[in-house]
Amino acid sequence: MAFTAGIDIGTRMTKTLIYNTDSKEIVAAVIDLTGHNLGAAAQRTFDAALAKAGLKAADIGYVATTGYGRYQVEFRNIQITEISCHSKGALKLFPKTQSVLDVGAQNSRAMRVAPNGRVTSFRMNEKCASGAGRFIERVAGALEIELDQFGPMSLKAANPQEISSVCAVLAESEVINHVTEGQEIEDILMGANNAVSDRIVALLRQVKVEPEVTLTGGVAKNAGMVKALENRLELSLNVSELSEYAGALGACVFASERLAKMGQRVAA
Amino acid sequence: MEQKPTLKYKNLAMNTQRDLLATWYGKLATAEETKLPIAYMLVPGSVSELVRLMGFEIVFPEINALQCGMKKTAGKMILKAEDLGYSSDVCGYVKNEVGLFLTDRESPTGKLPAPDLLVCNYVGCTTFVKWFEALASYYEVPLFMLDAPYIRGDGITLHQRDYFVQQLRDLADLCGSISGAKYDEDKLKEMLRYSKEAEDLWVKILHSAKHVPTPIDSYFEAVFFMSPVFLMRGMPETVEFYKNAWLEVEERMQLGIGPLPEEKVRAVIEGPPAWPHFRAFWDLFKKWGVVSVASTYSKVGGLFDLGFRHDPDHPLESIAEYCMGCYTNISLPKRAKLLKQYLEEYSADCLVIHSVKSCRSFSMGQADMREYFMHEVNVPTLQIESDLADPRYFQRAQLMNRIDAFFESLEHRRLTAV
Amino acid sequence: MYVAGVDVGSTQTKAVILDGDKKIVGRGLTHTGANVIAAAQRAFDEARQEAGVQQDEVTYTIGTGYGRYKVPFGDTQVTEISCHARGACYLFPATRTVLDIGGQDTKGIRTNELGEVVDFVMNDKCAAGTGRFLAAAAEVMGLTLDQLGETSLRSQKALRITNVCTVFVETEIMAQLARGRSVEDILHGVHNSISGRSVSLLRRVGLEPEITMTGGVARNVGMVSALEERMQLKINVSADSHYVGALGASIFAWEREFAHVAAGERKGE
Amino acid sequence: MSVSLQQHLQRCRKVVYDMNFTYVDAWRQQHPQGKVVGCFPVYIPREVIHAAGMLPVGIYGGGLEIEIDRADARVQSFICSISRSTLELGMSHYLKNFDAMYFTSVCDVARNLSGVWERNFPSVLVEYIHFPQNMESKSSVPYYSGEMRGLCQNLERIGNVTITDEQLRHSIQVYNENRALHRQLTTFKQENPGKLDASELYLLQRAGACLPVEEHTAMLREVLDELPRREGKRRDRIRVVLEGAFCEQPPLELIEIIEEAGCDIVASDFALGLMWFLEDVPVQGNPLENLARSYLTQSDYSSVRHYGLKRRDYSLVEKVRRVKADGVLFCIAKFCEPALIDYVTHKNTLEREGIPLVNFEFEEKMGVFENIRMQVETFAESILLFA
Ligand SMILES: Nc1ncnc2c1ncn2[C@@H]1O[C@H](COP(=O)(O)OP(=O)(O)O)[C@@H](O)[C@H]1O
Ligand SMILES: Nc1ncnc2c1ncn2[C@@H]1O[C@H](COP(=O)(O)OP(=O)(O)O)[C@@H](O)[C@H]1O
Ligand code: SF4
Ligand code: SF4
Ligand code: SF4
Repeated sequence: MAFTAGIDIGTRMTKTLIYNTDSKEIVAAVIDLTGHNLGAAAQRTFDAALAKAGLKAADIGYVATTGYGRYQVEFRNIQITEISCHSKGALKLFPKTQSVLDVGAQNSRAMRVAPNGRVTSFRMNEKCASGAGRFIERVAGALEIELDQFGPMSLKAANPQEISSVCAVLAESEVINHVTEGQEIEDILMGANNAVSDRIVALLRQVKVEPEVTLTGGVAKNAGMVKALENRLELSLNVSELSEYAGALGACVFASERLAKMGQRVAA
Repeated sequence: MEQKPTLKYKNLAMNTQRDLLATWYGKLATAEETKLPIAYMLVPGSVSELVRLMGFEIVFPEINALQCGMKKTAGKMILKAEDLGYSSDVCGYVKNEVGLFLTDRESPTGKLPAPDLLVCNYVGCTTFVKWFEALASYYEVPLFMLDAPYIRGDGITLHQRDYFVQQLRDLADLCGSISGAKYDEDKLKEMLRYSKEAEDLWVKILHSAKHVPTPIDSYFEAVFFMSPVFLMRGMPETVEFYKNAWLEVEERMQLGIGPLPEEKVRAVIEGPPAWPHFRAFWDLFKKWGVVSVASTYSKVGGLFDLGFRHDPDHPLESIAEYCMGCYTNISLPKRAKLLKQYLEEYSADCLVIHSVKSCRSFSMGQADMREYFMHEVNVPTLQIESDLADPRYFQRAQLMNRIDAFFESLEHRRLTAV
Repeated sequence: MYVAGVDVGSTQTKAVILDGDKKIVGRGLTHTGANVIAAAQRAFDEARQEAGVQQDEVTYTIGTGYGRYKVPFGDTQVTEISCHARGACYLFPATRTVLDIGGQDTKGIRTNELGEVVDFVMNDKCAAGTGRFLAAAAEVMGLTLDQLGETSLRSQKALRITNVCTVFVETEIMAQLARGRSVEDILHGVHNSISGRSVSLLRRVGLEPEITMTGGVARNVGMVSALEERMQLKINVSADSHYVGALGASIFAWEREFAHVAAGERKGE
Repeated sequence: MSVSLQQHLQRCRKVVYDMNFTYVDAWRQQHPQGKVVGCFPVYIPREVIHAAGMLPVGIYGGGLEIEIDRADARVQSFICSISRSTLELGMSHYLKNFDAMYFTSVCDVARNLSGVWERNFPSVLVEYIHFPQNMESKSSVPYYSGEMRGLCQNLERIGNVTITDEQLRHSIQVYNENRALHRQLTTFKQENPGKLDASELYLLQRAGACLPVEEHTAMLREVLDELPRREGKRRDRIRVVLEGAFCEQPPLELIEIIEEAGCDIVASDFALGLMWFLEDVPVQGNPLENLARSYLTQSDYSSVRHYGLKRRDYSLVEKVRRVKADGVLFCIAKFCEPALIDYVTHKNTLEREGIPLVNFEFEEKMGVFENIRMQVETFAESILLFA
């Protein structure tokens, strides 16, 4: 039996998956807050995943890291960017994927992928964090609601409010303004989803929308955002339970491919 | 606004301008059927007389952007262009035009024809060149680069003028080879006579703002007065329009009526308006009784108020001088001098600089100008930022904060001064 | 008879009550939070309590700050720019330049001897370089706002902080922490980055002494020191710095209410 | 004894990032009557300045070297960094030993900066060169040579010198030689990417903006001599053409990171104006007319020069093919409108031609490269991992 691991050290969350290359199954998944020490977060989630899978570090044939902290993991065999990994992961989850949207805490990325997982074109937000998950976190913070409730509550919006502020930070005061004007919380939440999704869709349009479109990253857990994106794109998005893990999954797949190649080399 | 029953010519200018433009847009809408050759050209330094003489009708992409801005469709066009890869920092006018290309030129003013010829009258704004190069790559039609040397120091030199005149001749040849029209200098002279006549009347209207209270707002209302002299020079209708417009202005002057019920602050305004939020933008000033007595934006189509007139006796030379002398083509120190002159001649209380994010042609250097006026000329100067086409850059609360604070302190200081 | 000024800021709401002699008799400070109206009331009540004054004894109230139109019991509004200038001149009469760094914007104001605004500029870039930026830095490092300043003062050498985006700076700080850089040096860098931008802003109105700093960030000793270092000038900071907006508003209120007195005083000056 | 490549590189690094311009002071010591002319990118006819016996010095902003203190008040935040930091160099007296500043019609920002300069530094000769944009008119050569004649007259005035045609011809010759070596060096990189890092090539070429041209020429000769003997690194990388950094320059670290992330930069437009002419400018005949004609007919393509008959996007495709690149990196200065507008035209054409591309924006003052690294890495991965 051969196992590979994919570790995605994000700015907010670190995700580790352990993958059985024979059965092509995920045998363990762990997610935890990243915190300050990127290397430690990787180690922590990796250890936890091993424990869950009942494996030892030596059982893992190949470790691929990705995400913001991909270089901070000493025991990696390779590091691959999130853009490549999310695309690969999305394809693994939904084999007909042609466009991928990965929305994390600070970064949003839009990719177009070829059937073999090659990224043919991509865009990401560079200058400003206003089109990413942190915007949502800030709004949630300002309204004092839990992130988990964001999606379900926003879906109840009858009359979404416009949030015009371009800044993730300044949006807070605008949100507060809406509250004092007596707007429903639900409407404001959906407004925030709309605002962020406008920016994400703009990214996606730049790489051209080709269905199927798969959404990955933590924001996929926000059902309101999914709906906002779907409305704008006028198509339905692939979202999986594992969307959040797509980066780590892609890393696992790359790791398995590399492992296989190494095996061939050894055999030959 | 107050309703004075005695106004005989109320809104005459606005309405006749609307009719004039409607006729023109009508012509454009049917251009493809009537096989009317179409040239795209820019407003500052436009050589519309020559190009019309040579059998073309003209589309002005800036006017498209202005119209799309005011009718609130520019935002959509800009997004289309950004989808193609244009950055959010690129001039909104450029993106609006690309957006129109991508949507088959359906505009709020009707369907616009595709160009047969692109005439890039490069008059100052370098973005013009990039803009027309981009259009040339989309439309794949000839691009004529009409290059106007930038004017600094003592004005236009002879070799600059010769360079330009030669290009005008080349342009006439190129136009003729497309449309089949012949260059008829007598006809051109006649057109320039109309141009000159319209320019005379237009200047009279601009100067009316020296009256206290001013009968017109030279920034916010100028848009209802300026299009004909910018876009349709060389035609008798345009002269007719200004005769009517003058009646309206004269009447307001006689009755002591201005654009606002009460004129509290007289401002000179620099920089183009925020078209997508034109009314809201104006309201921010109206609230404080601010009227614009002079603006540079109403001069982009020509600095006629400084005395320049098209000269029927020297047709090509005077067209050359017109182009090179445009506001966008004069150096920053000259621009500052002009503003200073306006402040004095129009007895203004303050200078307002509207800095447009995506238009560096205007905005680069405005912060330095502000410094100059505030600290060397000692004129209260307000600088605000938004955009002329992109609705996303208009942050009402922020603008209001600045505008309120500025006029509030102006008012306070007036109170304590007396 | 009393007058009040209420400054509804983006993060904090401040209230000041003046008596007929133009003396501060009460102050209130509260989180703005989601309900601006309630915050205004809370800050006002707190100030009334300190002063021992009933609501109806306060005869004129002026609202300022970004939520100025929301002060339910306010008689009128004045922008915070005018208020900060007036308040700063009240505390330090020789003030000619005011630097107000608040939660979401930074302002440079030039005033004359009457405390009137002669010129002002505001930051033109989102939340970059404002108090929020500092608050974000504090949050990433697990410090309270009160600790920010002192901690940064312990640094020997500032790190260069390059991000201006309040969100991206969090990542930059995390990266620096991960590289083992000290919290002190990072913070020093954060303060330098903001002081650089604030001084540029001030230069636009002209850096005429005396300079008075107002707004919540004036409470941050690290910021004050970074600014002084860069300008090579001393900055006036009062214990009431955070209240200057509200104070200015209350002075305007006082002038409305006791206009005759004010006029007399002006003539006397 | 020739100086080693390493020493040359060190020297280059020193002058390129010396914002106190000590090398200018040194030149002045040797040329007490000499004048120093600051040249804002992209292309300046340095021959004219050289012929007047003056030192043309490229001014490429302040990079990471200086703090922006005063210029922020004069240049809004939505304008490119090089304009701001260049103004800072002026306002904070880094350029106190410069007698003249030259700007050209590259964009609205550069143009207006010349006006700001005029106002703020009245004692400095400020020139603004309006290049002919009409590449086909028969009046273009007379126009542009007339403009250059004006430049000569002003230089003659401030330097109290006369500029003869002979001197101009000599200067053209000197710069022809220098540009030929630039071209050789570029070719060397294309043929031996492992022997010369892009950042090294950059320093060697960029130093040409600082040093007297004769000195730079001598240095390039020595370098070209030694390079073939250098140990090359073998590396698994893709070959890229880099576009968009013709005016504002990225920090050196960014160039290093691009190569680290898996790309060999085999062609770029860094400090393009120094190399400008694709062939030698004719030496015989009227020198100013020769310069003018060369500008119109044989200068390199650039977003800040109107293309005339030959479109830039086609030139780029040709270049990609010629240097056998795998793709194009658009490395564009933030807020640089000429590059940002052209990018789309280029992109459309590259996509049609099936040439991969990626784009990102930089600022001279940036210190965090995570996002760019990720984009470049992904780009390299998308080609390498799927080869
Ligand atoms: N339960 C949830 N409901 C809604 N949104 C969530 C939830 N969990 C995470 N998110 C969103 O996902 C973002 C984090 O995404 P993630 O992909 O983990 O980021 P990164 O990889 O940068 O750490 C948060 O900013 C938040 O907006
Ligand atoms: N005790 C403190 N120590 C240091 N800084 C503080 C303290 N309290 C508040 N601040 C700073 O002041 C900012 C709020 O300033 P304030 O003037 O109240 O802004 P606003 O008026 O926009 O709400 C906060 O973002 C924080 O950076
Ligand atoms: S607008 Fe807000 S989110 Fe965007 S760069 Fe500025 S601080 Fe960051
Ligand atoms: S940059 Fe300004 S002047 Fe130039 S085309 Fe755009 S809007 Fe017009
Ligand atoms: S970087 Fe671009 S916009 Fe800035 S001066 Fe240079 S060419 Fe102009």
